[in-house]
Amino acid sequence: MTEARNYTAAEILPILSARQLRDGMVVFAGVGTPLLAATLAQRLNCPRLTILFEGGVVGAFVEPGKLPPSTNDQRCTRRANMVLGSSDVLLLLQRGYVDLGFMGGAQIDQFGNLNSSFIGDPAAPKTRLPGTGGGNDISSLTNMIVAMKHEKRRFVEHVDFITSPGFIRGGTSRRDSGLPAGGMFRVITELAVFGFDETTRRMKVLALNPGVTREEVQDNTGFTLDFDAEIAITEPPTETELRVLRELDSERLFIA
Amino acid sequence: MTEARNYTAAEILPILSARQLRDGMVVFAGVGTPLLAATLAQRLNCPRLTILFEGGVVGAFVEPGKLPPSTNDQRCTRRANMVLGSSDVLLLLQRGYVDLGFMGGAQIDQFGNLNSSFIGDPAAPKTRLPGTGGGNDISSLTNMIVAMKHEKRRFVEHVDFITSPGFIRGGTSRRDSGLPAGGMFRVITELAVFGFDETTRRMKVLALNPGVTREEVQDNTGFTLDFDAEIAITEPPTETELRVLRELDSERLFIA
Amino acid sequence: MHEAQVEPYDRLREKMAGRDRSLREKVMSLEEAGSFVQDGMKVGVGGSTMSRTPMAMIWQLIRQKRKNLSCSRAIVSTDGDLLFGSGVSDHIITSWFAQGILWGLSKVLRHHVEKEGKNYEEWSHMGVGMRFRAGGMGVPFLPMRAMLGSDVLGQRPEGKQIDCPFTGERLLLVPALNPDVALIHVQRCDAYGNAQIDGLQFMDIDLALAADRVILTTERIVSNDQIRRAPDQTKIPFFCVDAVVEVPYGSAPHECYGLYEPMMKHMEAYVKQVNADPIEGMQAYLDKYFHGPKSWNDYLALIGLEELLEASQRGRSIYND
Amino acid sequence: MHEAQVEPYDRLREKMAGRDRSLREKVMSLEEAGSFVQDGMKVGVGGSTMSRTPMAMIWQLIRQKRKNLSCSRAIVSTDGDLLFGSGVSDHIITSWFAQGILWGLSKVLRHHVEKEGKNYEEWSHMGVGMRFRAGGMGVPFLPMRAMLGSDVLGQRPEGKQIDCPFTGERLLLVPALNPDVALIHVQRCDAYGNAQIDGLQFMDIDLALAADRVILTTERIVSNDQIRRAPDQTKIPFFCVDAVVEVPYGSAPHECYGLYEPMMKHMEAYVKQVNADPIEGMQAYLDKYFHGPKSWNDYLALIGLEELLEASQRGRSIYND
Repeated sequence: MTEARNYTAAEILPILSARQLRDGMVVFAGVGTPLLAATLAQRLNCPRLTILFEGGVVGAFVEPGKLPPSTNDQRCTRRANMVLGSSDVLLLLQRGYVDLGFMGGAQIDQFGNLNSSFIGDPAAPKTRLPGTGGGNDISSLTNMIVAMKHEKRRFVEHVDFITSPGFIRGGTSRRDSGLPAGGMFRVITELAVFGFDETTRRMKVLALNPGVTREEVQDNTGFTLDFDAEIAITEPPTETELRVLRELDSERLFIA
Repeated sequence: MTEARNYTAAEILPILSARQLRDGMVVFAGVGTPLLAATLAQRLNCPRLTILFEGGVVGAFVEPGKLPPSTNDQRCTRRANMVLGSSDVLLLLQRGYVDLGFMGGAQIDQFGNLNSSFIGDPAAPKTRLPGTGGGNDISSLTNMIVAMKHEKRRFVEHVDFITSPGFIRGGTSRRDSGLPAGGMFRVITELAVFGFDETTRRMKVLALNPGVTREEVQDNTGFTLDFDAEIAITEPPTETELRVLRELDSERLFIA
Repeated sequence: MHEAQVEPYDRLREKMAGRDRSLREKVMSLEEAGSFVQDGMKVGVGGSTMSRTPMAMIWQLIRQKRKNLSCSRAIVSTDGDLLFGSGVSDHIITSWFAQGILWGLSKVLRHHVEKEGKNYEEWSHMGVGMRFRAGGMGVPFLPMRAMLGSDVLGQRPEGKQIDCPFTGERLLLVPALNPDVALIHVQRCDAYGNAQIDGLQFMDIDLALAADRVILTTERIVSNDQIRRAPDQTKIPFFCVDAVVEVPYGSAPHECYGLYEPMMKHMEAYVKQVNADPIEGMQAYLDKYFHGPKSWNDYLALIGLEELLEASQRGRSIYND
Repeated sequence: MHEAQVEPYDRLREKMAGRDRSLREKVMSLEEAGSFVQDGMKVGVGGSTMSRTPMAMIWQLIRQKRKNLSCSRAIVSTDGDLLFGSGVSDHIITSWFAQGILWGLSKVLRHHVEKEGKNYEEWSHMGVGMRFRAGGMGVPFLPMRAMLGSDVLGQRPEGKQIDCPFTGERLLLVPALNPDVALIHVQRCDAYGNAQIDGLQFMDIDLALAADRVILTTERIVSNDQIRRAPDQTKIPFFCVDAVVEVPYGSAPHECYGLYEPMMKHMEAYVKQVNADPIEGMQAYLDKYFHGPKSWNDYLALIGLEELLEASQRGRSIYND
């Protein structure tokens, strides 16, 4: 990477993710970068963004410097419009009230499938990961934005295990599996912004982050990437974005 | 009937019904005589009787002189332990939390089936009755006590329409229909107290009300009644039972 | 004409995607809210029997002369008489339909079903509840164990009996009911539609989630700050709600929990009049109380201050302990 | 050994008929309540992640050296570490299992699943929720639209895919889960077990209805009069509850909504110690905090007054607006 930067990889993720949101949307957010990004968007240009949390929260405004350690803690209910049961908040996804799901990821593949369950054979796993939480439900029932670290071992051709479904094996395989709604919309990393081809459902580069080359993205990806005809260059984080982000996570729980 | 009585038919129903209840029971009561009888039992010898109402009430103590006009009115929630949704209170029956259901009846047959939907052909009814309400659910899911006026046209061999199932066509037909739990337990009228044969599931006389003869009961019944080997004679209402009952329904909504 | 068919999931999601679910104020008049209800729609009615009936909205629909509405409700009282008697509805889905247990059979129901061929579609109380709940959950059916073996089910080919794939037990699957619009009356909500409901909820929460549109009438509109101070008291979230109308005494002459009990003098006069003559008596009642008044407040004035005050005194007494 | 099998309805009703559901006081000690839990039982655990965890009851079961418990919970945090690490459980049903998102993977989970062959049975979050809900409703299954097409479902033959008899759509039926006993911690309840829950409910209400026994631990016991004054605030009815134990700070070092937030110093020291050595580190932690103390209050004293007060200050701040 050529130029000096005044921001870290952990900071650009929530900032670029926040830019994907539109005011008035209903967004189901996971803990960490998603929660941070959604809250950042509320503070910047989406004051009427409605954030849902798995713990059973509708329309919260998380307090700067008091980010919840999980989406099941009381801090998530700060200034919420409604608190309800965990199953009931998930059923809102199934009924269709949610515009966008927003998660982190450990391992993703060319079709946007996410693995957070097993490294290696599930019968005798090399590593037992924490599992899906609400991830499978969210990605099964609505459109998804995933924000994650960009490493070759994390961007693989096929995930070891489909915990949270993207487009499964591409084409119509998602709908054919009984998931007619939703699907992967965007993947945000410290290197680029990705979308998915309308037909093949394979991941493709929509925009490069400032100072990042095509080669750099491909070299850090475990499968051959498609590139859009017109590759945009993402605007770098603004001073405002960085200032508000750092206020929000003043404890530096997630952007350290 | 030989001797002069100091009580009316409308008064003996709740009193004899109340005697069927045991302290600590969980009872799902319909409006009118059932509500009155259950509340009477609470005031007499069942202080820990838990009364459920279809409107979504658990463990109410209805106020004397303020009987609710339906089981969906706020008066039903007086001193309740819990108020919940209508479907949720019915689901308590399905899960099995309720010992006894307690209803009135318009038309009953030899197997304890109740009709509150149609007189005549449902396709072109002579009379369209109000329908089941929670009656079908209660009688499908728990043991039942029915308190009703004893008339030949109300006690028929086969009801025109099974709104709330008793033992359907007798024998094992109730269980065979997919109703393994509950069934008719007692029928209380101004003439007698009835039970049901363990095998045939036909209605039989357990006890005659004071001053009532076998012939009188049979003459007012539209099918041939079985009589228990030992027919008891029910004790007449006590002064206490009558006094408390009249206090409860001082507006004389149901015992007029 | 109003056959119960389950909305395919694609269609359900498509309709939902078209709704504006953003955090926005949606306070309007009864007239404006009435335009959400079109002839022939499936209309879910909140409350039960004489409690939290969305009477002001029913009053409005009758004044607007809607036609062929298919209405569904937990339990139907005089609201059903009015829907049939005014001609706005020819199909009512419920488990019990009369004016009230105190008054025996409804001559209005009897006339319209026995003589006019209108359709009272009877399910068990739980059956109606599970149909709304399935609709609210976004599933095409829910399983239940009542109605089996009865003639009520015999009349309902829409329900399907299955042998449980897990236990082999006989079960009834009831189809999801997703009304085009729901009418719900609450004690309070904010301008966005976040609603608090005191006391009995009936089936209103499932109904609000199931419907494709929700018109909320409310005794009072409170600030969003007040809602956010007790988020665990919110029973209906704002994004389910499409219209908010402030209508004091909006259930009159029925009750609203904690605020007023039923206005019994009015109810008894009504019952006497319409049961004496379900056609002329009903028409006279509608002319006087529904078509005559210039406004909802004029309607309340006809019921009379005396009754309103007396019903309010009894209503708030629930909190006297 | 712990295969998911749906309780036949006859058996479910038989068990329920045997329960004393009468209105009676049931206040007892942790030790007495612990006797409701026998080796090999299915145990439902209330709360989620670090919130309203029934820690005092888990502490008790570990002290009583229960064995082979099959535990189920919305989301599992350090409670899962302790259940596996202490040997009381060899099977945990949940959707997410780690100490907390802040601390990455749980070395304790990894050791016991990767090396000791213990069973972490993974369902989606909604899958766990619908299993409890079906159990609470008294139906053998509920339909849902998630998990389809994923390897999570591939690992779960207990779930059955069907074509909807109404719409032809692909659906997943998840089997009812009726735990033998549920452990639930609440802010307050009365001596009969009528419970109020402030803020996040998680899956506790469905769990309480589904379980064959419920042990309620509570921050405080209030009068039945107080409960009856606001019956619409009761979340769990007394007849679901078999034991009531008053245990202040009963979720420590986890949080209890509105009363105390997680005790982070303690949590971080714990995580550091057990992830450094999931066997020795865990044993040392259990010896010091679980087996060592004479009473729950002694356990709290070990966590330290400083942490309790600081967590309480943060906990009640939710009501500062």
